[in-house]
Amino acid sequence: MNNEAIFKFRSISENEAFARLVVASFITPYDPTIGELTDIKTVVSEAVTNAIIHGYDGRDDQWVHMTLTMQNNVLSIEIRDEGLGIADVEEAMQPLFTTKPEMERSGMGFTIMEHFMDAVEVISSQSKGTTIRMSKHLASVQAECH
Amino acid sequence: MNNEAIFKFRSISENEAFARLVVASFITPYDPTIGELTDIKTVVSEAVTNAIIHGYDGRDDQWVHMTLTMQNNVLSIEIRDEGLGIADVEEAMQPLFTTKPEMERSGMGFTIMEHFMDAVEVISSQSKGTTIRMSKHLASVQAECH
Amino acid sequence: MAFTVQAEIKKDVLLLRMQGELDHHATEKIREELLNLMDEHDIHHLVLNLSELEFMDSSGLGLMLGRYKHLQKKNGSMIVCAISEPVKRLFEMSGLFRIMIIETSEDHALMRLGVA
Amino acid sequence: MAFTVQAEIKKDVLLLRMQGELDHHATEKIREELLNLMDEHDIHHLVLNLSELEFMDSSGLGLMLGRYKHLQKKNGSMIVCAISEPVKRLFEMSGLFRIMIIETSEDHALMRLGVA
Ligand SMILES: Nc1ncnc2c1ncn2[C@@H]1O[C@H](COP(=O)(O)OP(=O)(O)O)[C@@H](O)[C@H]1O
Ligand SMILES: Nc1ncnc2c1ncn2[C@@H]1O[C@H](COP(=O)(O)OP(=O)(O)O)[C@@H](O)[C@H]1O
Repeated sequence: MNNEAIFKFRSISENEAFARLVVASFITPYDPTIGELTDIKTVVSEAVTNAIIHGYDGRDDQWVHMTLTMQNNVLSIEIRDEGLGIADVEEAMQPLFTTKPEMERSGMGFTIMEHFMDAVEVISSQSKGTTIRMSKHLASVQAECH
Repeated sequence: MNNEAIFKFRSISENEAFARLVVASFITPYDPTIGELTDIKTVVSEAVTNAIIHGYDGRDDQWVHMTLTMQNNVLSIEIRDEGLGIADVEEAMQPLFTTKPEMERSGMGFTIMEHFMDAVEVISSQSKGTTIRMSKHLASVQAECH
Repeated sequence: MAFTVQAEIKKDVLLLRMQGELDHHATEKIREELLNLMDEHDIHHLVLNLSELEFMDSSGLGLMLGRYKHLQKKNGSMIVCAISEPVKRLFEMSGLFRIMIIETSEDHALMRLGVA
Repeated sequence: MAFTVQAEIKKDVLLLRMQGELDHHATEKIREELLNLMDEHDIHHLVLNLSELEFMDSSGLGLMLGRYKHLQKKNGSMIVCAISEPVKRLFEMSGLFRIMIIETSEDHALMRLGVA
């Protein structure tokens, strides 16, 4: 079974947990392993957090966009903000690199996304916003047949 | 804390459960009672099911739209399809009325929505689609403070 | 979360133990199987054990009403046991309470039909 | 699902039992409280019991790294116990494994610091 869901939600930090629950709900019918579920919740948490704190610099009245697609057991996730953008994407993706050390950011967000997903693509344009596209093949069985 | 989330998802019957999980996730931070949670999951299930089987007559490649808003402890839910529409809304809202008895529909969907929510509004236009707007005041405490 | 049902046949009684979430998606999946089972074994009475049913909406009511009408033709009965508060409210709203027999447990239901 | 932390002070050791989901939202809520607690009681060592931590992302790593740097100035140490597989992987990825002491249980951790 293929599926597709498109969302936007406000850039409040409470929606980090909401986005994790939504992606978990989306993949539930595909019987993911616990490991897959944790990986996917983690990368969504990273990307949504980045949109809120970096993209929107903590402004809580903006929209974070998320698109979930499941096609032939490949889960694709797109998380997008219309915020500040990234000056140097290559540099931003280095492990431990962060522009917000004063917020005790670890600089591990992108590294985690790259470790946990099969593919990660970052498209960013300064003062226009950032789009993160990630995909992962789920090894699990096909959609439930009760 | 106020919040807002806007979605669309495909008109497949698996998304009835997905929509229930999404609304449950959305209200989790507001500490709903188990009764409130069940009521809200039920009405979402009714309206999304109606969009799929009546609005789109079972076509599974269409979009069901859902908007969730939480403002001052009032949860508003809008569920919308761009399907066939309802010929006579007043008649449709009668208990036990159904146009699909062959599908063993009970005709109780609207009655349940009206029972479980504080307000239900139905806007429908034939061959344009149907919008259901519902709201409910949650008696529960304000958003979590860990 | 998905819906599963466990069936047991005792003479002309079909016992169904329902688990999970009974919505439109679930009713579509089990209706035919259920109809076949009832036909093949010439079922006259239905016992629904809902103790592990976590969710039900009006599609579940429709499935039950449908089976009830089916049994009525054979002068059979439908007994439902271990229902939760939310399911009880749906039964009340739809009038199902007036036509189905409610029992507290599966044993009581089976006893009533003489197949315990 | 929300995050909660239970704190206990034994001499210059702060024991934190973390529960739920440690993300950016949660770190923002507890950071200041944690800093105050560590200052007020002149804490030199931190023991984190993660046995009931259900989720953590890089914001949790940031919080731990921050506290670690803080303790280092006082020649203190940070002991983490009862970590799950997913948390272990995050520690490995970020290099936190090399700077923190890992113990299997809270008791072992407290014993090592002489406050069991
Ligand atoms: N959505 C975004 N908008 C703007 N900048 C971003 C965004 N996501 C990441 N960045 C930049 O990339 C850097 C590295 O991100 P990441 O690896 O997640 O680490 P961290 O969030 O801990 O800083 C951030 O510090 C920030 O400068
Ligand atoms: N989204 C919709 N699009 C078109 N028709 C609808 C929609 N929702 C409800 N209806 C009409 O209203 C009737 C009553 O709906 P409801 O009370 O939910 O009962 P049921 O779904 O069991 O038929 C339906 O049979 C259908 O004719």
